[in-house]
Amino acid sequence: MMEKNVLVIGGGIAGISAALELVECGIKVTLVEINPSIGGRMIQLDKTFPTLDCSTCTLSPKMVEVALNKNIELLTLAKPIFVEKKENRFTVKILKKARYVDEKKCTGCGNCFSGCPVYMKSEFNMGLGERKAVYIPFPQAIPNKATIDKRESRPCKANCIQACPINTNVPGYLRLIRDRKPKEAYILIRSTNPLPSTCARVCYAPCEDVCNRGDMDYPIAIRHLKRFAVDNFTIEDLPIPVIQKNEKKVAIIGAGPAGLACAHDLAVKGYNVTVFEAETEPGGMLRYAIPEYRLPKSELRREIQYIRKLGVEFKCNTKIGQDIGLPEIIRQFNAVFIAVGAQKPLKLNIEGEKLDGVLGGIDFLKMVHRGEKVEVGKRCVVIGGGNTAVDCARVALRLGAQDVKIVYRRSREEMPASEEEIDDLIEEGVKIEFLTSPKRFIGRNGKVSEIECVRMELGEPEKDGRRKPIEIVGSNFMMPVDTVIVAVGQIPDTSFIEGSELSTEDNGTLKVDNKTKMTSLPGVFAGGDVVTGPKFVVDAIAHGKKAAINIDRYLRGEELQTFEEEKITQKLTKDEILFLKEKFGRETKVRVPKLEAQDRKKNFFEVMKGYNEGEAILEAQRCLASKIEGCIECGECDKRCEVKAINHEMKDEIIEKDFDALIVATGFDIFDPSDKKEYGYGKYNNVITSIEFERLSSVTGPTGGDIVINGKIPKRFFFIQCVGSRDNQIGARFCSRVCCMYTAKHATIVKDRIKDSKVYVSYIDMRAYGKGYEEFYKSVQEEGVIYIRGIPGEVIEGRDGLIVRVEDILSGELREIEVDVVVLACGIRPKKEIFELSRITNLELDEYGFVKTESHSSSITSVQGIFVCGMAEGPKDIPDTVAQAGEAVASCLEYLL
Amino acid sequence: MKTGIFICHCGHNIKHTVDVKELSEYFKEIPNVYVATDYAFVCSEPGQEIIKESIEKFELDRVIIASCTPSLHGELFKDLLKKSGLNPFLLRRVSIREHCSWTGDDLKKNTEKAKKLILAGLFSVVHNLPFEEKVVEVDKSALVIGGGISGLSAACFLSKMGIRVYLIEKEKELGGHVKRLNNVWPYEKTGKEIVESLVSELVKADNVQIYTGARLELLEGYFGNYNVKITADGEREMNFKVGGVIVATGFEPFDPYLKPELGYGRDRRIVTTLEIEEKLNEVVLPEKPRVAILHCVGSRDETLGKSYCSRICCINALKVARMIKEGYENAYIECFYMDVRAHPKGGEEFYEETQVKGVFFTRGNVAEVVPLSRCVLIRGEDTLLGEVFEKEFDLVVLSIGMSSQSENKRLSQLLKVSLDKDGFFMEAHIKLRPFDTAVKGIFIAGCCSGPKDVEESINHGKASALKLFGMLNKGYAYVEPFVADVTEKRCSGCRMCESVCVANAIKYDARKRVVKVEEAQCMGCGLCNATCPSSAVTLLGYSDMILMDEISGLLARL
Amino acid sequence: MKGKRITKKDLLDALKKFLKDELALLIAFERDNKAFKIRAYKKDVPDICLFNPVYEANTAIYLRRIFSEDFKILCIFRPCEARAYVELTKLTQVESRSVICGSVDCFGTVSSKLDNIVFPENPQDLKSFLENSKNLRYACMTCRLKNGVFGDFGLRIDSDWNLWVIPYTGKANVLYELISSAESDLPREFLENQERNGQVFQSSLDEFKRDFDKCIMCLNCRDICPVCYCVDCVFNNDEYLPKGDALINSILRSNDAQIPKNKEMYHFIRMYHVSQTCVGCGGCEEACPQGIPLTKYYKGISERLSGLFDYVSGRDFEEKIPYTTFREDELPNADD
Amino acid sequence: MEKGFEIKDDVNIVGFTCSYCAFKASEMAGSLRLKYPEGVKVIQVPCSSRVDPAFVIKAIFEGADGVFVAGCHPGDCHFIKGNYFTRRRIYALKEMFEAFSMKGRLKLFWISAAEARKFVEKVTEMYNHLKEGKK
Repeated sequence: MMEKNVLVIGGGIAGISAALELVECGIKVTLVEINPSIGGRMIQLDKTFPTLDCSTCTLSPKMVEVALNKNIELLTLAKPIFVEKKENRFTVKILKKARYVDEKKCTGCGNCFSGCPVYMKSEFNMGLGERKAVYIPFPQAIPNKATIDKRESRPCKANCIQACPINTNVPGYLRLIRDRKPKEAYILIRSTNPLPSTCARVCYAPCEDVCNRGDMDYPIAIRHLKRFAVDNFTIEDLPIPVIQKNEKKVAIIGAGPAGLACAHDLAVKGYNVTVFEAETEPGGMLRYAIPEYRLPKSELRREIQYIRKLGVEFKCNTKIGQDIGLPEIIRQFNAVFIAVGAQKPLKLNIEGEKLDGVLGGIDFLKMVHRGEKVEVGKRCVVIGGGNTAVDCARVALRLGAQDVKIVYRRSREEMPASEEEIDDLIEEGVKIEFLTSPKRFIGRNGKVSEIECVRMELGEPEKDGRRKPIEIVGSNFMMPVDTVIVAVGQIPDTSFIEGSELSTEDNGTLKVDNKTKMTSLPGVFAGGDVVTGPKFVVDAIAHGKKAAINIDRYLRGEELQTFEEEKITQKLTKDEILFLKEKFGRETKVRVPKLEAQDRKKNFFEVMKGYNEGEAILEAQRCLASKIEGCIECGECDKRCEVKAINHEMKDEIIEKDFDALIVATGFDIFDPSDKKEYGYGKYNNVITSIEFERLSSVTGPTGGDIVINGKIPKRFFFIQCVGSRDNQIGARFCSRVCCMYTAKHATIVKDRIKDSKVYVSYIDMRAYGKGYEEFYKSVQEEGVIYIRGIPGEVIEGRDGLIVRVEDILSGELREIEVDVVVLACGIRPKKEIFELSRITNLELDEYGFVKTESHSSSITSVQGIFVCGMAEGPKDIPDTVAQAGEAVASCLEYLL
Repeated sequence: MKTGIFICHCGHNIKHTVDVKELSEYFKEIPNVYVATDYAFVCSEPGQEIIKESIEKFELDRVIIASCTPSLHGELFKDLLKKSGLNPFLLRRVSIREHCSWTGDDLKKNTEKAKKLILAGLFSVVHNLPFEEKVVEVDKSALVIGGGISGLSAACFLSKMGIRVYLIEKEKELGGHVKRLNNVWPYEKTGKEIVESLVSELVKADNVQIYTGARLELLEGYFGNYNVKITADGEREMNFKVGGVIVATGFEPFDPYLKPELGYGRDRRIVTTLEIEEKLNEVVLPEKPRVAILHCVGSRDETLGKSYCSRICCINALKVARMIKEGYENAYIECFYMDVRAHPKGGEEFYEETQVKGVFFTRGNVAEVVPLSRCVLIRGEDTLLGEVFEKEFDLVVLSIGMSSQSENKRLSQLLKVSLDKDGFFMEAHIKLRPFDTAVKGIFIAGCCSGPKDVEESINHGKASALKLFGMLNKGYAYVEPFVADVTEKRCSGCRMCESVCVANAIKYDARKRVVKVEEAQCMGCGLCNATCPSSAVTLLGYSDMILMDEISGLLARL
Repeated sequence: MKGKRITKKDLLDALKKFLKDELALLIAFERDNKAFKIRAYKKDVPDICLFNPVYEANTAIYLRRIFSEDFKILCIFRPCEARAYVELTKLTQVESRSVICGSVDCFGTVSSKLDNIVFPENPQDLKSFLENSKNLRYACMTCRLKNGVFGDFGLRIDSDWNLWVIPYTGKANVLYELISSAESDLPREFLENQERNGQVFQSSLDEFKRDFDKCIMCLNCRDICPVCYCVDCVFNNDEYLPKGDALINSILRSNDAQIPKNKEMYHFIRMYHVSQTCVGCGGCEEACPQGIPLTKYYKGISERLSGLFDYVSGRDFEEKIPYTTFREDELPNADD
Repeated sequence: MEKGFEIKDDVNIVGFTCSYCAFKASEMAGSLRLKYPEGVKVIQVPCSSRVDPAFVIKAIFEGADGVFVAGCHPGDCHFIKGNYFTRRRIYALKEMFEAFSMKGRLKLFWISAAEARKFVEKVTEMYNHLKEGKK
């Protein structure tokens, strides 16, 4: 015909029919729909009157036609925001909201749904059912692509994910805890962390340091919430994944956190993993260094037992370099991962260090945890400021030492141990001598009796940023002592590497390509403290996992993955903090329950007690990321998407185009019956609206089609007609034209689905005017639906169910009928977007908000070139809507001529 | 026959209960299978690339895609084959998702089932033929049957859009019943003016021929090529060729004689709403007339077999009541109704204003109207008060409903379009295709398919014309390749297929004593193929060979 | 219903007059000494045998594909042959305008394979002879439709043995008018219709397999069957009856390695094909070289299946074959 | 085709489903994840009236334990009158199978596009019934 294009606003049955008619006559069409999928209200219906055939089966072929037709440009999540008429063309600006999913790539497979932790009310099911933040509204959606629902801008930058060495999805599991789903939270944690119970107890929680909540008031107690998730899951219930075994063999030297993590990941990928461990039990520092009161050995054993179940073989009491040589391992295995940790204690190299009663820090802890008898005198001094020193001091205290002192050559700020540990230590009565350093140990008949110490002062910062301690000459003094523990750091024992091409850095750690975790020897990888020197458990795990990835790639002959530096974290800006403070107010951190100092000083009971559910939820609610409605960008969907269609950086875009004509088909909303107080909608939950009933009875609805209201199948129904129509009180004198028929349809659905159900319908005039409607109304009455002529006065709470008071005009008496469910046949209101649309197009609306037209069912509006069809022009049923869509297109063609 | 099999994981949807790897291994060894691979998303861009490359590399001449159900991505894969230089009909879709992976949990059994489903596809795809979608020339002209307002508005639209229109009307002049109405709600215009405005446009147009007093005698052919025979005013016979047909035969007012108890015809004071509108001034009424208006005369009436509601008579009765009220200031007007169906836009307000004007409404059905000398007695039962009543009136107006046009019976035989139980024409789909009929190219407009008011009839006419215009406008029409086809030398001429064919698409050639298929008319249901004992007629695309091999594929024990 | 009581002689005179027209032809039975033959009479008809007790084949098979329009072929057949003719006209396999076919009361037949059986001359003895003859064919023993009420006209014997000619369709006038005797009402006995019941066929797959074990798939039963009219039967080509490579291919594919292949399938499909039109004449059994009791199966199934639609093959020209028509509200519980 | 597989005594059912109603119902059964035995396999035909009794007979004698024909409810047929012919034809064929005491090996279902649950119930019921028979 002619190169014209027309904008159709609204993707319901009216818009779809109009679009298909236009394209049939050779007109280019742009169809704009505000929801993620077209289908409008009709797709929400279960059946259509009067033929009771399934609404989806009728509409979805038409929707597919729209999707496949090349001349229809379908814009979903879009609405016009600016319309300007120039002689007979319209320039229109269309706001297309970002879908955050690339429509070309996404195949609608639905893998991403399972990962998403955010549960939201499904608009498609009128809030009755749940959906995830990444979702497809209903199975037959067109376009059948996922949508991410980002309601508000994110108040936090999810620094915790960046800061955590293994990128645990912290906001994800906090949200699950908040939504009372601790089991799902554990599963989510476990998907990246093989030792969640250990980390929940000993991790230094870098995430808490960068938590944006911290910029506002207090950071979230993330580790303790992880502890809550772990307490709520028995690891024995964790199913073993189906592993497709392959025939490659990998050796792991050292069963510390790094070794265990690497073994776990490689076993899951199907490799035959053997772990060589010097000690009698696997666990490394976790087993032999970290005391019982911080990490109960039983927890550690259960987690290692799970790794054993994956098929990992542990060879204990085999020290590398002693019982078995490195070259021999390299020959027997396809790949090796060295993770022996850093267990050789550093010496002070001062006089008297060899005296009896002077012990290395790590050796002391190992002896205690091997169960050997360790003598600790009344006065015990620990040299050093790290976690090992703190552990030694508190263990010594528990072994009976009365007066325990820590000597540290710098000040409190520089102490590497964690703040919490230091506070607990002081609480337990251990004193700390800052800016003090031992010169020499003096012994009496071979046993140490006192230490000559000297005072220090802090000079310029050294290369690692900490200020250099300088002796104050002449400040020496004596400190009487029975036992001395030197915990000034450890270096890896790499004696076993002689004779191989491996080499060490000058600080004694193993040399390795930091980007790929591989040593100079191909196939031999290394990670954990042996490479970095003493660091935290979670860093070791991170190395283990990265090594596992590259070992897997190396053995499959693919080029290795390079791991760049961690991403930087961003602080909240001033005004963001102000905005958040006023929005969420102050929420103090929930105190972490702990054993009292004196109850824990004398024993090895676990200090930290976990949150109970109330506390956990209260604390988890403070997390900003999981406070907002909608997507919290936790990245779970991205991980699960095989075609990489998720793109969080997408932005809303404005599309400007010229059109020759517009067709408005924005459809309708249901009248909100809450302002009809007497019916108690919102007060009683068994008073529902007709569209909610529609979703309840639909196969794609929340209950899969079984009509269930708070857990029970109701037997007695009362349908009230003309709610919000023909009602002068609320100023809606018009008749909504469809409620009589859809209520009759609902009545038959109840009669079919629920045996011996009792159905009442109250009406003023039964308007069954269309083709086949009267016969349908007759058949409904024959099925035993009781029609009462009169409008109920009110709905009140009855003994068991609701009492509906209605004055039956025919019989003249007031009836009180007790029912289980009241369904309000709500009238029709124009879509709220119509008011904005009429503002930008100066379309004239009538007093109810329907588009004013020439006469009662024409499509010519007050603005030339803009046509209207469907419910936007006034209430009408589907056949009349389709007829009017045809008429609108016909008039539009005449106009375009 | 070089075949390629492409198995889709569909993410996890297939992979999680069907061992796709074992499938592709298994089919690699089947003799004529040149390539058998599996991929995560065969429907995605990369998936399609794999298929395109394999077709070109191995020069495949058959493709099997084992993935989701054929109704999804239908066009997508056809275009893909076209792009890779292979006829799109040489593709076979095997549904191993909706019909296999989603309906069972046991990996081993599902994989066996998938194997058999693909084997069925493999055995039968051999017989797929490289069809071409047939194109048929379409004549840009239309026949409009019925000169009422919907017929006129359809003709107006078509002629404006450049389609040649032949309009036939069985009466002497155009305008149908609307012409007799003197004021049409909500237009505030007389029926004559509305008809005049439509007719004047038509007469000006040069591509419209109007035949009054004309009847359709014969219609043959198929969409785009109908030849029509009509008789104009009794004898002149005309033949012409049209692309499509719009039926707009309108309705017949209900004949009140069918309800003798209402006493119509026995007394001047019992009239119908149509009559009162035409000759209100002629009727002599006393100074303070008592008028009764009876609703639903000839509608919602099981006994008369007219159980439908005529939709327009409630509003019409209100209009007549107000007309009388204007004429006679203090007339006492009482309406007897079951339900006042004032549903159109502004109808409810119209109903309220009528009550405000002093018209009384009594819910009850009138059993009998007895014309006496001094008054007309009405006997009925007031369902609100629940007792029988007798009331006296000076005038009784029967608000008559709409019956179907008696011509429809004859026309439906000619056009082979079925009628519904009330004698109105049946739409193809009551909801979504109210203008189409089951026969391609024949459309319906206005009251011929059911009661409608003036406004709706005009719009219906325009919309129906638009549908026809949409199909004529392209100038050509695709004909489905999957139609029946006769191998003449195998046909025994028993005409069993002809007698069962629902679309009358099979014609018997008496000379050669074999049947032939009218391709454009054939709907492709395959009934003839199943009826013919020797399968001489085959439904292309679903031939015996294809289905038989599919059966042996499903039951194969290799 | 009106008819004419005639003697055999009247009939022969009428037939002679009929044959005057050089386009006319008569097909009827002839008895020369012992043998009974189907013969066509062109110019003259010395004598015809009305009651032929010997069954060779269903004579209607020879009428198939007579399409020329300008002939007048008069046939006097037995009831099952006339019924077969009626079915063939429904299937437009015979140009009904040029064929007038009537049926004669039948007393049952004996297979033509048996010889040296001496049949009595006059009809009465012939009837009683056949009634208690043990050679009566199974088809005739179980036959319920022995009377000449089919086709265009009937030649019937009333209880005191006089011959009646009764026109059933307008075409019969071509013979009826030539008979001079007066028309009169038919005796009451002609009017009550024959009872229809009979013992319902019930068998099993094993019984079928046992009976059809010796079947060699020669397809004679198909070739001789009057209502098996396809010019190119599906069993001539490979999808239904695979031979050669197709046989090997289908054996490899399926689990049934029986040769000849698809035996049960062939018989079941043919039983279905003729389930409505079969007239139960037993012709198939006659033609079967292996002596398989085909009549029991084919006739049993066809009676049972056509009974569903209370259709009798060959009963009436207008009655459509059940598979080509339907009633909308029938068989409410046809589905499971 | 040597490396085949040997299926023990599993029950095989071949179903002919019309593409406008029954096949759509089987698709919907899939998308609703309704489970039914693996032995049930469907063939799509344009209308139930395309099913030639020869196919049913061939399927039964080529190893199918059961065959079903599923079409639209009478009156809803996309081809207006197709399923009326199916009804007569399959009803007669069932009678023939009954005559050979093979009752239950051929069934006829009327299933509309939305009756996915009914489709699953019917085929499962048929499967279980045949499974008893086979044991």
